[in-house]
Amino acid sequence: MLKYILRRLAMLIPVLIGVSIITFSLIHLIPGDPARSMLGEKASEAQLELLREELGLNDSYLVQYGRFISNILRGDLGTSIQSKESIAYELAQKLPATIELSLFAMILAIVVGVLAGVISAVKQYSWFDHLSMTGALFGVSLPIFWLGLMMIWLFSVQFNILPPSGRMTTGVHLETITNFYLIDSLLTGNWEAFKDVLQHILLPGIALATIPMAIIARMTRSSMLEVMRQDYIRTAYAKGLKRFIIIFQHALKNAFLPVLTVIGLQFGTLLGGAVLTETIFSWPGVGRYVYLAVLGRDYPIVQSTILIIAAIFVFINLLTDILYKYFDPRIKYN
Amino acid sequence: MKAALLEVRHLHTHFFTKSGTVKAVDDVSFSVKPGETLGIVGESGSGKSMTAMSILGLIPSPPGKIVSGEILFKGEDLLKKSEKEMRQIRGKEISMVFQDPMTSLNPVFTIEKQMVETIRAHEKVSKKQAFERSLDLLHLVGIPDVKKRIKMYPHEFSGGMRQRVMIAMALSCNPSLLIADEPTTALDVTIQAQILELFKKMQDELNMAIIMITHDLGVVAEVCDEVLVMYAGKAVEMTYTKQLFDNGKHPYTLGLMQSIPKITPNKEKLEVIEGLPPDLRRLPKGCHFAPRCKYVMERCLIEGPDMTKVSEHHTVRCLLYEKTKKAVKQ
Amino acid sequence: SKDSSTTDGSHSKGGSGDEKTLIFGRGADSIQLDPSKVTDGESIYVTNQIYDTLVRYEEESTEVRPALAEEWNVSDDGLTWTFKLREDVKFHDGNDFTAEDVVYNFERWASSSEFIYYGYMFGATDDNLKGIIENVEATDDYEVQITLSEPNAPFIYTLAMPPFGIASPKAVEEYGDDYFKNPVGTGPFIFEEWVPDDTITLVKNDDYFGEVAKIDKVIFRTIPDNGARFMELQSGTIDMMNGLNPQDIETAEADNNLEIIRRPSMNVSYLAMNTDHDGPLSEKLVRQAINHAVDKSELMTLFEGIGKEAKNPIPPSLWGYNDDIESYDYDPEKAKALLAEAGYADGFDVKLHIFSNPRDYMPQPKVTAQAIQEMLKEVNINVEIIESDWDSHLEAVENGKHDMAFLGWTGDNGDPDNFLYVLLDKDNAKKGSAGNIAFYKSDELHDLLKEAQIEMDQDKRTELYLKAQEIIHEDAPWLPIAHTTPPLAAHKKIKNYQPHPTGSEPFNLLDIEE
Amino acid sequence: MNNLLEVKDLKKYFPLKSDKLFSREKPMLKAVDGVSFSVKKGETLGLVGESGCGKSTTGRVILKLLEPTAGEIFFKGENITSYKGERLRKLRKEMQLIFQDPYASLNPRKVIEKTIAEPMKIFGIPKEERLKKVEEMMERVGLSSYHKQRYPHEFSGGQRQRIGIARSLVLEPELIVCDEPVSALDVSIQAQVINLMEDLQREFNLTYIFIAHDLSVVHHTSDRVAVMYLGEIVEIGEVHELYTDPKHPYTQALLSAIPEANPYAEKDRIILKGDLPSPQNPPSGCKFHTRCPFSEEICLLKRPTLKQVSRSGQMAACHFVKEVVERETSGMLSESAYK
Amino acid sequence: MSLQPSPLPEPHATDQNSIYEHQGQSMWKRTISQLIKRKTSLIGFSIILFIVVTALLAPVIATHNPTAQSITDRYLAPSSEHYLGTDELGRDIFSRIVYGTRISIQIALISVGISLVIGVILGCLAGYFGRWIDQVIMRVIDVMMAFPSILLAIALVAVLGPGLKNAMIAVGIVGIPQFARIVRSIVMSVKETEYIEAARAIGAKHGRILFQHVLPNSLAPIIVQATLGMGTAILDAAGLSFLGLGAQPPTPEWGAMLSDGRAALQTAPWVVAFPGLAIFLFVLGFNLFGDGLRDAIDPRLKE
Ligand SMILES: Nc1ncnc2c1ncn2[C@@H]1O[C@H](COP(=O)(O)OP(=O)(O)OP(=O)(O)O)[C@@H](O)[C@H]1O
Ligand SMILES: Nc1ncnc2c1ncn2[C@@H]1O[C@H](COP(=O)(O)OP(=O)(O)OP(=O)(O)O)[C@@H](O)[C@H]1O
Ligand SMILES: [Mg+2]
Ligand SMILES: [Mg+2]
Repeated sequence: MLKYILRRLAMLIPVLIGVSIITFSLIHLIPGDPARSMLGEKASEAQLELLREELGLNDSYLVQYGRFISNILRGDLGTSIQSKESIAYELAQKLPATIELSLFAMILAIVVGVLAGVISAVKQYSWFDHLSMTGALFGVSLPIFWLGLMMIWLFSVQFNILPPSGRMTTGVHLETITNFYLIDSLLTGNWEAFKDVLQHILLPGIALATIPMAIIARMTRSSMLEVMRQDYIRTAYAKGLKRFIIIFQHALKNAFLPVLTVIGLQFGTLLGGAVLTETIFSWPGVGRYVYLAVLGRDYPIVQSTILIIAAIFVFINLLTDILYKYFDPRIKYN
Repeated sequence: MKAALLEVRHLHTHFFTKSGTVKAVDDVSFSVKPGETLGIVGESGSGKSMTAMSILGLIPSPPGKIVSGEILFKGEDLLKKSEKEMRQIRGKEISMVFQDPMTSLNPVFTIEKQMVETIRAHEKVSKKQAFERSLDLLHLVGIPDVKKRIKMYPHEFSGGMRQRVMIAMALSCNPSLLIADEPTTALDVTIQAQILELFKKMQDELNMAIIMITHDLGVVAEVCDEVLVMYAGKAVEMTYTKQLFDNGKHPYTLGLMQSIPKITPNKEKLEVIEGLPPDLRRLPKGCHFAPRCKYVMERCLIEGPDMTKVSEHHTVRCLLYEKTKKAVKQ
Repeated sequence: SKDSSTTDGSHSKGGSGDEKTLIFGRGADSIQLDPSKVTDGESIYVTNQIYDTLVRYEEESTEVRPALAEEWNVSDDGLTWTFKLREDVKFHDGNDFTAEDVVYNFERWASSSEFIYYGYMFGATDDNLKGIIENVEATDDYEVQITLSEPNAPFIYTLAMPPFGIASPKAVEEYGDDYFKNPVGTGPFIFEEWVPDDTITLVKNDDYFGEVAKIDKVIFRTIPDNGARFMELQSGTIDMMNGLNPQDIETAEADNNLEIIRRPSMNVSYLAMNTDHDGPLSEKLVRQAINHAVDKSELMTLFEGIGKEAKNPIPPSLWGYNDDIESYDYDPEKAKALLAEAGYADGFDVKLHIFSNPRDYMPQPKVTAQAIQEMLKEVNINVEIIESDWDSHLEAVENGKHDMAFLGWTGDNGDPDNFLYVLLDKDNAKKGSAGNIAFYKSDELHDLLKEAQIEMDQDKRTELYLKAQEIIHEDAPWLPIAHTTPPLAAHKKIKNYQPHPTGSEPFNLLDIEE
Repeated sequence: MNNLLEVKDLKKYFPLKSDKLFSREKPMLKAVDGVSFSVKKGETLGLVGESGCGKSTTGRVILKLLEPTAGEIFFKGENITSYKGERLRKLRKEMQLIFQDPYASLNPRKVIEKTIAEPMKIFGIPKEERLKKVEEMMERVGLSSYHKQRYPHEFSGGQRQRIGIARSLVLEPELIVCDEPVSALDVSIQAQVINLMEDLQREFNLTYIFIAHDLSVVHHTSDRVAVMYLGEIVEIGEVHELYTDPKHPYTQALLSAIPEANPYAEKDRIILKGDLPSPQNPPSGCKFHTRCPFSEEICLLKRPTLKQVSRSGQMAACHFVKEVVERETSGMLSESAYK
Repeated sequence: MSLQPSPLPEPHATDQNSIYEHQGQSMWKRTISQLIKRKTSLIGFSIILFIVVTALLAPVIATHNPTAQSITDRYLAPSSEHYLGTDELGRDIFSRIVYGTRISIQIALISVGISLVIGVILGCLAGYFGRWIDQVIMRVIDVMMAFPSILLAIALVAVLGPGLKNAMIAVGIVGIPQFARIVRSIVMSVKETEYIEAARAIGAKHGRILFQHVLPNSLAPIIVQATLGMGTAILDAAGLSFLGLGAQPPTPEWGAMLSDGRAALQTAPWVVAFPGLAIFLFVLGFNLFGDGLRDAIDPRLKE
């Protein structure tokens, strides 16, 4: 197992190198002068030139790429042009918000999606099946930015029961330990804050969870249907096992495998969707950070953040692969 | 004469599909006595497996449904039992071994887990006891190095070994009836010989009744006391094995026996049953075999014959023998 | 500090605590809290609370009043300025404020081109980092003398600009590169905490030399989306906000709890026509035709009551505004005639560069652009709209890549020079860093503006500027669009809030009454 | 009689992916490991053995659908081992293949007329001739010409197998490798196809290599039979002789394992212990020694070679059978499969 | 897994094998009849048909000029004059949505076209020739897949510059890996089938095998993916427009309309609601139809 993980890690290297080349070259093709973005509308040409020199923008691309990589390997993600803050530091500030939102959405998606999928498969063609599969179909067809706006309109404007933006009401006190507010508020037993944080995360969480939830539900259903047709399920019935055990142990453990892969891939949807969701819900996370950076052409941020997100995504997929192995003893790793 | 352990009477199992009703089992009757082996032979799709599944109450529903008939097991009609009662019978009183050992075991659980859960589903024993019993059973069916093997996953076993595991699992609660659905079809000949040997040994030791489903007349000849021949969902002939080989009556049975190549010094051209098995959704009127039958009569295309007794313990579904029936009656 | 993400006490919700906290919602975070290095309004809005300048603007106008300097005078040649400083001022870090500190700050600003506003307002270049400020000297513990190399009429007004807030030299030295996030000044509020992209918290300075703040704490919260920010205001999680969608003004006005506060206008938005490109826009007649083709009154409806039609580059609130000029009237027929006269009877295709985010002087650039697009279509001019974010837009227009472009200006110091010279003088029509994005080059105008810069007599300057506006009107390098009164929305419990035309004001007079 | 095909020490190894990150030695799966035999014109050579013993691979290598790892193939006396490109394509006319799975071996997107005509098209036979030939061939294998425009899914398994046979016959090849042509068919259909193949052989003077795992079928169809075990031929000989007097213990076990359709037969079964070892990691010496009831030390150490064990040319690879050059009837064990 | 000897084939002839039964040229007939039987795919098809007809007849259906402004009539609520109300410039939302169908169809076709052509070529090369070609192509695909797709699209548009054309290109590029992977795996499995071996055995050359045998048999999943891809393309392109990176004014692209209307969410929610609904309907149509198509062509392809 360890060997497998190491091997898989080794296989990531070319992917990560490719990713770094793409991020690097993408950003260097972006038109516009970063020096000007940095100094603003009132800077002189000489000031700009000075800054370009300072940032190494006048070096050849190869030199710049080499510097980019060696910096990253040293944990230095560069400095934001606009805020002049270390990007590693800023990312560390925003990552928890995105991770908390993504995990919340993913857990929501998995719990609801898998449950709905299993029930739909077991009660194929029942009203529940029709309902949840229609829901799932709607889920994959909805533009989430629209869904987000409509939810804001409904819950924040019309009913005014849920807040439209942010992670927490300004003024609510919370000791932060992990920077995951839900966890922190639980750890400190701060129920007022927990309630407030939960209210804030609910709408963006649902918006973000919609697509993965729908896809997981559909996948679980078809995977369950497939598994329920398998011989070993027939064997389990013939052994006189209880239906509940057959469904939730024998069938689900097998059916979960393809779902697991999908879950891994859906993290991509989630991380991408975070750009839209965080923008709509003013969520102070990485998605909004990178979007604002694209608009402001703060390209060290775009470069590093996209690289980090891609790396996270790649590692999540590695993780699902390993989990897959954990769940499926048949896999040989070659 | 011993009382029958299982008696199936006029079983009809149909599948109601969008493209029509499939009469997978269409008037099948037979009985099995304790300690005896009944063979069910027939071509692919003739309804052998569905007969077995009907007994266990495992017909996939929808679209399948047991339309009519009785299945008396130890005198009680299984069709009248609740799902919960059936669960107590499956795996304990009647257990089953399936055709494909590669897919019949759950790939994500160890052998131990699958064995232990079977035992504990039916008997109130501790995990430890169940584990011990599993070891014994696996040993009994000839798995070497049991202690190590039991911790493994199915994919780490060869086909023959898996089939042994399946058999061990089927035997775990001392069933009085074992249904084996083509247990050796997926195996190589040398392995098939091993498994058939194992069946015989188990039957000797445990004295259970076996229903052996197969399409191989060789297997029938080797292990069965009695045979039921099926064609297109219908039972067409039933009798003692020797009687069938010596004095088979139904034209289909005869054709079947002639069309298998035999290892005899003089190679003759094979006898052939012309034509194809019918589509169960569009069965011909009259006798289902009529379109392929060498002895077909005009009546056969109109009238579906019933099972007729041609001699003591020998019934045939063919109009050729209807006269005999009348004779016997008189 | 990183372990406490926000503050305690939830005043905004029910007024239970005794502390008075103002939560101010805005669209973007500050970039830096060192005002001498930034140009963006959101940074200055905060630093204006933390720092004082030698002189400050009056509450409602750009006239100046004493602040750190109690009094000042200028020599007759206009070259030597003497400031008498207050003696009771302490920095937030506890150090006394003295003349040496002023000298330190001026020297710091003149030490590098990083200090953009200094260079910009005092004409510093890379060769001459000091610009027109020849010498700054502490003539006494509490007296500073500044010597200029040439007279500069707006000088005293310039000193009131927030970028020239006096920082604590000790703190600057101590924090070094991190000073921008650890600001120490003398202002009415003391910096407490900054959570980037989220909140900046300030607490009141009880030792403030001026009017001590009525409220205990100010939290600036960043909520990028205008609509979301307004919803937060409605639900009471923030007390006040800027950057209101014009669409929401009506809703706010209808809300019993809310109030719209309009900032006095000192800005202009315009459509610049690149006179540098060969082709139709280099023709005065065409530019005039375009001025005739646009129905500004119609456009004003898109400003939802916060905009006033513009006819000059400078806002009417500024001295020197030429109200005698007659606006080009909306007359498509005349426009067509002018176009025909110029040889473009069949019209032409043209690109209009616009920016995507709303700005104070133009709350709905995209909508406005589309409206103009449609109006110009009437006179056969086909406009293609090219939208980019603010930075790309600036880059494009400063390099003259555009045919036509939207832009605007908010006055920094209340001097007409700050509009006319910056935006329309040929000195500023250099590709790459153009302020004059019409690339309009008029020697006549140049002479007038130069003369006005060194003239110290206000009446004479007024004359010069009136004349300048006539020239501009005739040559029509722009389609002036509007002067706006940018709206803020606040809960009614906010009292005594006086927005300043320059776009930022200290909060020390503001109060919260439940 | 002339040898149409001769195979000498044929090997086919498949590289396996290594578990180790970096390793010099590539593990190999020895699917075919030193096989030699010849086929005479007009005869049928049966190839039997358990699943995975390398029957299909042997067939494919002979047809050059797989490149042999080692060894030589002679077709009509010519060494075709290294044939490539155009020369190989020419050869295809003479050697054809019939597949096991009648469902997978026909392109589901082509009407059967096109499928049958495709080989001729490739070899540039004019359209007219093609059409004629297709009709002829279809009729010959028992399909009506109104079937021409149908798709494979509209046929039953047996019919599809007939289509496959027609396709392999249109170029009038001399050698046909039949890879389990009937094992996917029901008993009653199986007989139909076997009969057809026999008729065709006579009619076109075909040479068959008939691969099957069903010993009765092989017995029925073949003139000579080769028994394979783990990539090697363990015994080869004339069919009657081999079935009545198998010399190799594996052949004996195999034959005794067939369940016979005769309820009176009382057989002394030789039940082999254990499973077929994996070809990735075959046993040393005689590959059969792990399951052989007679195995001794020498079997672990030394690999036996095929040697002639009867005068008529039967050959077996076992340390314990005597080499026979003269006529001699002796085997270590002898038991008739005939009863 | 793959190296274990395969079990002997089951002697089944009549049932199963649906994977083959469902193919064949008459697949189309079969597919169509299957599609008609399914309510959902019929609904999906009707939606698509409805959209296409709307696009064709846009000038007839629209009640107003989609770009004509009437600033004084801005933000009018839905009424009999303006079925879906008016937007920030007083344009008729109904008419804009009607004309927007043309743009959406164009986006769907062009983006999917780009992904399809490039993806199919790459997938075929990788799947058919294998070895280093496969290695190289798949590594590149891996790298592309390492980016969340919307993020990659945003980055691409940032490079290419905002605009509808570039958004379509970006969405198309982002969709390539999906196609390439699907095509590759199908080609690989088709390549292993016996009828391909049969083709080789009769001496067919690569070109013939690829175009006569492999591709026609890989078509069904490609078509399914293309249908489903249309929905995704619209969603992605609308997302880009929503972020201001896609269609530019006064193009009545739905995502852009939604984005422009956002400021008026409180006062005039219909400006946001209806374009969103249109996107939803469009995507739903393709998803329903694609699902149905997949089920009809081959139930085993499901998910
Ligand atoms: N779920 C189902 N829906 C519709 N028809 C079914 C279903 N299951 C089985 N059948 C049909 O019932 C008939 C009998 O099937 P059964 O599995 O009993 O055949 P069998 O004799 O066991 O054949 P084999 O030798 O192939 O196992 C077949 O024609 C099959 O197509
Ligand atoms: N392309 C391949 N790559 C790797 N291994 C292969 C390949 N083809 C066959 N093998 C392996 O080679 C061995 C022999 O395979 P082959 O198909 O020749 O056996 P067979 O005797 O035809 O078996 P069956 O009776 O199952 O058809 C098997 O272990 C098989 O897994
Ligand atoms: Mg069966
Ligand atoms: Mg084979």
